[in-house]
Amino acid sequence: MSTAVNRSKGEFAHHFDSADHEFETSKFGVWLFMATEILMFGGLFVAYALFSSRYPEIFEEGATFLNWKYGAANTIILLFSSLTIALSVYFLQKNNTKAAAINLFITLLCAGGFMGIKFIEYSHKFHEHLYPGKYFAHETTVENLALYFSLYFSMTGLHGLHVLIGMGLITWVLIRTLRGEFHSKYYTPVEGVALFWHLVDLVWIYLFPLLYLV
Amino acid sequence: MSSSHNHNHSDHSHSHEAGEHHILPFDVYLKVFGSLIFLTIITVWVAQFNFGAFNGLVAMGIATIKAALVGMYFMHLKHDNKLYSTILVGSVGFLILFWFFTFFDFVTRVAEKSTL
Amino acid sequence: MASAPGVNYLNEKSGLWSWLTTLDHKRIGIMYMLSVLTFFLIGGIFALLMRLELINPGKLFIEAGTYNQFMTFHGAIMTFMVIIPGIPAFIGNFILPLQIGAKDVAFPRINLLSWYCLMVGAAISFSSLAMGGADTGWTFYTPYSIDKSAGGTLLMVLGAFVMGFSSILTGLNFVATTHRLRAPGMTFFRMPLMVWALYSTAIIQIIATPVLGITLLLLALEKILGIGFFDPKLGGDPVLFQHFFWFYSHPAVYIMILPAMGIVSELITTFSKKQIFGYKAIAFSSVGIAAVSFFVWGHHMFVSGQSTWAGWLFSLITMLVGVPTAIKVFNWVATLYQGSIEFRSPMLYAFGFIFLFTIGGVTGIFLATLGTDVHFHDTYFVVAHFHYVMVGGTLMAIMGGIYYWLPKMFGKMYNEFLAQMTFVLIFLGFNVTFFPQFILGSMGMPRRYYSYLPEYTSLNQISTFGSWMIGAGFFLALGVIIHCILKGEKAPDNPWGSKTLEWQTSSPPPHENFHTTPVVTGGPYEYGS
Amino acid sequence: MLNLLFNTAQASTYMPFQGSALSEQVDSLYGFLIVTSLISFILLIGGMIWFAYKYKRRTANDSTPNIHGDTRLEFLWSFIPFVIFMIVFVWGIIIHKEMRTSPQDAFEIHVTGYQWGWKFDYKSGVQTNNEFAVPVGKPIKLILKADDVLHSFYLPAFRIKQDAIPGRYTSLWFTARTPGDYQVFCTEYCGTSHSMMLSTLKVLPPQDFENWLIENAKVKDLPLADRGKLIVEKGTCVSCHNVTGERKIGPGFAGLWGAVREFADGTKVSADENYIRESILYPAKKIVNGYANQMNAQNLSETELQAVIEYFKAQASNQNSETNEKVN
Repeated sequence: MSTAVNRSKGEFAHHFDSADHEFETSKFGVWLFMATEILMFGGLFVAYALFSSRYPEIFEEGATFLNWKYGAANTIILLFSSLTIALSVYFLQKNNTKAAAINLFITLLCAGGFMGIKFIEYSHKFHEHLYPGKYFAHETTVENLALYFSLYFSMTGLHGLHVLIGMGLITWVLIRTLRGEFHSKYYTPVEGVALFWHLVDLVWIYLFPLLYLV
Repeated sequence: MSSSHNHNHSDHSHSHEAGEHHILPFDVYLKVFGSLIFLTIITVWVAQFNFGAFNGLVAMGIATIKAALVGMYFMHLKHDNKLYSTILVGSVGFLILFWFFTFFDFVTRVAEKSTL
Repeated sequence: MASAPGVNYLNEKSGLWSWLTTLDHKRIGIMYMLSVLTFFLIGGIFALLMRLELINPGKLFIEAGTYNQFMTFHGAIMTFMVIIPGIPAFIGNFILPLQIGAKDVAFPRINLLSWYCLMVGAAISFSSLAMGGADTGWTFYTPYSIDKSAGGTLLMVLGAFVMGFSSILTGLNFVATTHRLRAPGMTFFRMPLMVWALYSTAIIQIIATPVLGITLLLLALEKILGIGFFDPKLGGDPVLFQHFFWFYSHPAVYIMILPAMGIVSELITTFSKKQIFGYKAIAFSSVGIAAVSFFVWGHHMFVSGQSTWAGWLFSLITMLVGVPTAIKVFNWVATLYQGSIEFRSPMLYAFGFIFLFTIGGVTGIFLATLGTDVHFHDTYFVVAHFHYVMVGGTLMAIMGGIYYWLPKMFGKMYNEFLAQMTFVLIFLGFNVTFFPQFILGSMGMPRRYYSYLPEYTSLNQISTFGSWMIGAGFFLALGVIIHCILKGEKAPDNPWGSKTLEWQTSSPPPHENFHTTPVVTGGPYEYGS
Repeated sequence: MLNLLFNTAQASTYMPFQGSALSEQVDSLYGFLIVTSLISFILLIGGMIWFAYKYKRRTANDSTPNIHGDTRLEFLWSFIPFVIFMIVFVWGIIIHKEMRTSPQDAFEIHVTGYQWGWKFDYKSGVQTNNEFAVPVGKPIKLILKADDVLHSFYLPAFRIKQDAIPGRYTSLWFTARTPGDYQVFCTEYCGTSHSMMLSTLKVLPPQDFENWLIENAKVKDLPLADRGKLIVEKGTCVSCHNVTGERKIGPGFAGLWGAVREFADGTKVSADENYIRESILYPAKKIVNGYANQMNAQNLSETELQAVIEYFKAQASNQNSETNEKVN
């Protein structure tokens, strides 16, 4: 409570029985949070499914404005970052702090790379006046094409926001790892951040074929 | 909700609660990553074929296999408390039902036409 | 970690700062109490002013535009700031860890964060008043909310979005706490029914609220960027918004009523000194209601342009959710059989709950039935029905719960006579206010009407008169609560002879709730011989 | 016997006049619901009160039996409600199916909801505002749409209701069996004047209906001021303005022509042709002092604008002649 709990020394918050009890509870909390994330993104996926059944033509037309190579590159980058963050947990379980820190750093680089590619894609779209919704200004014969870009920007935008939040969280656990606060008995925050990052990856695994490869 | 998942204060001897966490071997991570890349290539490859109405289904099928791999190994679901898998599957289940009922309304609407 | 005698969570530390930074679930519960009661007062004043305006057709003292703003603020405040956080975040926060013998909730920091989310969200919502207010009703239906509504609507939407996080975080905390922090021997089937109810509520909060989040986010984007999902001009579908909105907001109705049912289960057993009738049936019906409540949302949309088939499907599932609800009510009444019933104010409120909730429940069937709903939809019949459930149900339970647990929270007794008077005033006033509205609805008076046909006048006047009785009742109740906290007589640890764990510790409880961790050996309500 | 019971229940339910055969069916179901609810309410609450009275605490140490439950009882009170729910569900969808299936030969009228009023278009080209007529005994189908936001078309006497949605058509049907005037409400909240968005349905004998159609087709041939009267007094204007001087949502109309209007920004203008025209087409430009900027631009044709202006002129001269008479 008022006295800080030094978990790197094996201490745990007063209302738990053991460090492990605290670890399992925290992980449980993170998983419940995953459920909320799934349902939040889910709303957008449901909107996607409904509009794609109502206006299949705008999805065919819309996808031609997207370059699947960027999408594929980003998929591979994110999958790799998922691997590295999983490995950072693995190395902490093995008490190899240095390897864990390196893996976290690579994850951070991948996330930056992902956002870089996203930036290039977005600026292409803006250049072609492919804005979402009522600001859509691209010459086209396909009715309601703007809806596709509304979906594209809201889905990738919300995902991008999660990547940015993830980058912040990874930086936080990276700093704590470098300070030597984590070891095989206590790595709860890294585990939590890793779970969050995998979820960001999971969302992209679905977004890629849905948006780029229709 | 069955009692095997209860981590009561008295229940310290429960296997998941014991000090040792299950650690996957290093090469499992690499194998999973390899499979994920392979499946990504498959996704891109099948996208050039037209299966008609099944296009989306095929793409979603492959994506789900990939998601399952990430979930089971990277997120340790395979060896972790089954409650976590329940949460994941359960929330996806609610999502599918959300889609189903809304979609059901969309496809069963009868379009009324103007007669003027 | 036993505390010194006389030291409890209230006097352990002092100063405003110690409250604003506290991680103790009990103190956070009390902070929720203060905020929820304040919001209730504000929302209630809006209601009284609306009823006053409705005393005659046409204008009495406010314009139609102002009336619509009052209607919106009354609805938004009462749902998002009063009845959704009312039982889980306020009473639940205080009681849940105590009832399962835990020292705190699983994530105390997140618990505090959720209170700040509510405060920040409420502040954003109220700030919409400075931007021209909001006049969409609490439902934010598109396309009205997109470009026709008052200037502050966006802020109201964002405020509700932030308050959604408060609800999610509370739910997350409660599920984790219930699963992981139960005292030794406290198996799932030894948990008090209040815990079952809070647990089921928490599941709804976790699964449904994120969908509200994305809905409101999309609505905000719609207003700022015109993304067009819900805008027919851009190919979107305004009815889709209703699907999104009610996927949250129907289960949200159960966020409001399930924990109220939990409180009533506690009150009924305690004051009839009797084992609850059908413990498992009540426990499972909570979980069952929670699960089925997700798939009935379309009954809010029977005349919205939803397909006929979807209407039938939703009507059928709505009927099914009626079954576990009926089970609960029957079981409560059966619990009274051969009991030793004591007429204390909490018990009076429990009786009031059963009485009013039964009316609210059966009129719900009128609305779930397609043939009759088309007539009643969006009329005062609906207004009366959901007030019977939300006020007659939830608020009655909150009042009962407050009186029941006040001695535990503050270690002091309230004035029994005055408390019973509050019940009489609120119960009678409630029926005088809302029963005529069933008749108005049958006659066809639509809801959200600033003005009405002359033939509806006398019933509206009766209703307005009733609202003053409710108002008087709640003001008196506020007085009783404040008097209890400041000047109340000292209460014993277990004034009611209750069996659940929270009564087995001192009043008010020490910082870590129990002087020694309790070991549970039996069910929660072993009263009988 | 049972029928009698339902009918008694129905008669005291305050339901509106039964305008069609369908509304009778709805009321029978409603009667059944009232009776079953009343019985279950009496059983439950009667039981509660009886137990509360009978088992009142005598001493602080009353002993109570340890009853954990009774599976047969619990089955009974889940199964019986279930059966009742299924009965009303099926009964409900039977009625609903009829509400939703309009006969092929129905007489069609287009209805458009807008902020704030209802517009009716007949196939003959007749167009009316906030009032429409139908022949008695003939199935009528209303095809609904909305211009701006959601509205809902509600005919209490026929127990039917349907939202009007922008960008889509929805429909309603009914067969009126008694001539007379019936109330139409808007039941989907649509903004400031939602509660003033009232219309009247006139159910007429077939011959009167034909005459009504002819009468309304002649609107184009009326003098301008008379057309203006129809537009103002039967149209949208009166949902926010009184034709007397009394304030409603907007200022009253009496004595408008030539009067000096003071605006929120302190300027003044005397009400002439240009002012009236501007107030209709660009209502936000000049807000009369003490009122809020709430009016939507009204889409009137040039002729209609002229008609409204002439109406105000005529009102002014009528009033002058009235005062003159009194002086004399």
